[in-house]
Amino acid sequence: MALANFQFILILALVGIALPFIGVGVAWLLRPKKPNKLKTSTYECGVETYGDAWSQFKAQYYLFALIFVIFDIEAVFLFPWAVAYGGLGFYALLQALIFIFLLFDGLVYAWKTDALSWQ
Amino acid sequence: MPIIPLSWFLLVGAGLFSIGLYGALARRNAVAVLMGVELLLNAVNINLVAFNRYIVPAQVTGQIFAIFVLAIAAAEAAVGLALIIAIYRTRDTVNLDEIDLLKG
Amino acid sequence: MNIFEFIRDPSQIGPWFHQLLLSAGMQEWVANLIGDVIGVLLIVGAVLTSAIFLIWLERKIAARLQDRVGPNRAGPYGLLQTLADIVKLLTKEDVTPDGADRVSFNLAPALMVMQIIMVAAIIPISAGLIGANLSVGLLYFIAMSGIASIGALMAGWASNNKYALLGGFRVVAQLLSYEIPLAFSLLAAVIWTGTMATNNLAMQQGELLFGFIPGWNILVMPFAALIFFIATLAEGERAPFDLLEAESEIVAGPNIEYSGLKFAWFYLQFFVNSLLLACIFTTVFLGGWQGPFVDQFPLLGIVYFFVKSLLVLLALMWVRATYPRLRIDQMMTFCWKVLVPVTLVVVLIVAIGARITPDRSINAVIISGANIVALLVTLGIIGRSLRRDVQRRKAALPGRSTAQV
Amino acid sequence: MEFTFLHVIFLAVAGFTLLCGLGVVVSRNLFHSAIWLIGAFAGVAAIYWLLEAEYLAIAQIMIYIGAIATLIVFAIMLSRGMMIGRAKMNNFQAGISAVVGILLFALLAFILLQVEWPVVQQAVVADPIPMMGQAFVTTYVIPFQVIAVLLSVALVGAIMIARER
Repeated sequence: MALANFQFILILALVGIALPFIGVGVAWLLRPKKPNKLKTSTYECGVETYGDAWSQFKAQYYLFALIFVIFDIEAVFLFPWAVAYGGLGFYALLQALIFIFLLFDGLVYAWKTDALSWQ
Repeated sequence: MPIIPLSWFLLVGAGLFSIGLYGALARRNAVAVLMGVELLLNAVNINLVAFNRYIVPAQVTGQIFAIFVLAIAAAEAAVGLALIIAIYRTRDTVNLDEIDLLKG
Repeated sequence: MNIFEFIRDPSQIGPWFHQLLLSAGMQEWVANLIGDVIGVLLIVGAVLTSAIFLIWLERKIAARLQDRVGPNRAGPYGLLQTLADIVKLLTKEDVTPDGADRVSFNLAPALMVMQIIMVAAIIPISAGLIGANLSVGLLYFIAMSGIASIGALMAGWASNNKYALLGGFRVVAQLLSYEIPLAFSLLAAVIWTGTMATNNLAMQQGELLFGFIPGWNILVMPFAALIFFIATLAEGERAPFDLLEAESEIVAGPNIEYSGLKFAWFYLQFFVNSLLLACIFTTVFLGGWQGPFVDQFPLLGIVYFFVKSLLVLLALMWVRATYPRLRIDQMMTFCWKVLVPVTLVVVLIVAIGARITPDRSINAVIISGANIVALLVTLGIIGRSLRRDVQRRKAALPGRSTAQV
Repeated sequence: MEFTFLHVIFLAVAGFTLLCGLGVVVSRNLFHSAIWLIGAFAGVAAIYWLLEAEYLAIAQIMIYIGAIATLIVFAIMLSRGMMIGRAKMNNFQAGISAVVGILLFALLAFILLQVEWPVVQQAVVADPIPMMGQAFVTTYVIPFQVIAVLLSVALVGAIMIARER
């Protein structure tokens, strides 16, 4: 079953990634191609572009990604637990409560240190 | 029934491990080294899951181990990259052979 | 197999076709491969055609809501407008800006399209009529939205444009943040139904509570459904969460340097993504294809499913056409300080509530009540903190009227 | 041994994974390294799926591509200029590392082709996800809670380190 699904998803992924390129290929046959210096310059609201864009950005974005990663892993652990939950005893609920509580702790810490507010 | 021989999976794991090792040892940039380490962990996970599938197919032990490795890899990446960002902020470089503060 | 059987239960067509290929003397794997390829092509075709219809629908409805007419020149009611747009986009010059990173610049739109096509595989439009009923269904859906955020980040970086990069950062910060409440409200539904596979989720909701109330998850956990709906607005990048394309601030988001068909792919992803999110909402909370007489006539499931999904989509459009845009700090604060803690509370309510009595119907009533209480408490807390905020600002700005605060 | 269509799929997936892995370590542009890395992660996810570990494959995509790769890309962008190919991407021990890598692979390949693995000809369990969920809160409950502690400590530590002061 898993392998049958795998073949389907694999074909889907390949078609999904190929389709945009096919579309762009068709458009390449149809469209005009006359680039010039002004056309291919970087857009910056009509002013001359200064430097390239690959400059430094705020660490704030990184902090949000960081908290996200931790919660994402929590989800990976909790989803199988949720599926099995119907057949498990009270003990399972207790363990999951402790698990969620421990991670809630991390969120509270982030809140208290102002990592969650956008500066 | 498994059709593909077990050793094929193990060979892929070994290949990925060697590539990751090269990346972790040879690169100067700290982020690139971290990417090499992630490849190493992935290679190990392939072996765990392959052994699970071929030797104890009635259990899920190997998969559970692999999930734990996944979680630890994520924690490692999060802290490691935070360190790299902090070092970059103070030292303005992420090249490991220039970060030698402990050498004094 | 006769035609009436098909009409009664369209999901029979897959196995029937497989048998047909086998009886024609094909090998098992060739038959499987052909079946899969046809299935994939059907999904891709459905995605592309639905996009054409959706873009027209959205423009028309948004126009009506804002007291305009909307597209009305090409074809009756402007129905051919999207086709005209496609022709235009196909024949537009495709400009790659100087200094762009060509590999990632071309890969980014492909990833965006790949995401919606992959997600479309797990939508059950009728009993058993589904691309692949994965046992990991909902988690697969969450995992795929990660691909979209990588695509947006790639587009932003590759363009070598400051607005694009800033837009990319913003959209990724938004998508990542709102993925947490999204995932955890789904977790609440999984705890209650005990399965992640999308078709089984819809099937489970066919149970009747007390013998007559449909066991849809929105009735059992209205608050979780509301959280999922809000997260849907953000994941679909719709107003009031459409910060990434804040025209007045960062021009248009990560796809600013894209033109021609590559831009069209971003556009397509936006519209189809909304439909898919509405479909997931329908499947998880509104009982999917469940409805009266669906057991006798599975074909009715398709009708029910699309009616429900389009209603959800209409709600999404309504919100989009009505509300103004949030500021980025408001948006992030709302996610992390309101939605995430509240979602964890809802998960706990559902987990505990599912265990209180051995009778599922009574548990459902308890969970539902606790959900509504939690919703009211949350609204109360938000209201109080907003009032305090306004008062603090009033105190900080003496001599000004509240209108300016 | 019979050569089936599944073998072809496996070889394609394995080749893709190793190619992407090589791309990660030889690419001069750090952002391109990250893109190759995403490809390698996807390839490993496909290998898990070929091993009929559907859940793990999705967890791999969710955590590695959705979360870790995003973190890495963010970190690359936060450190200005470090992704543009500078003069040297490798350090002085690159040559030795390459030799070590090739030797290690040869050794591992030699060993694992010699060993007679005790393979069990049996189908996998029909429904592994509830089994995993159950194992988390019974057999592996201590690692489960330790992971929770580890994650919250990692969160606190990383916030402390990365915060701008």
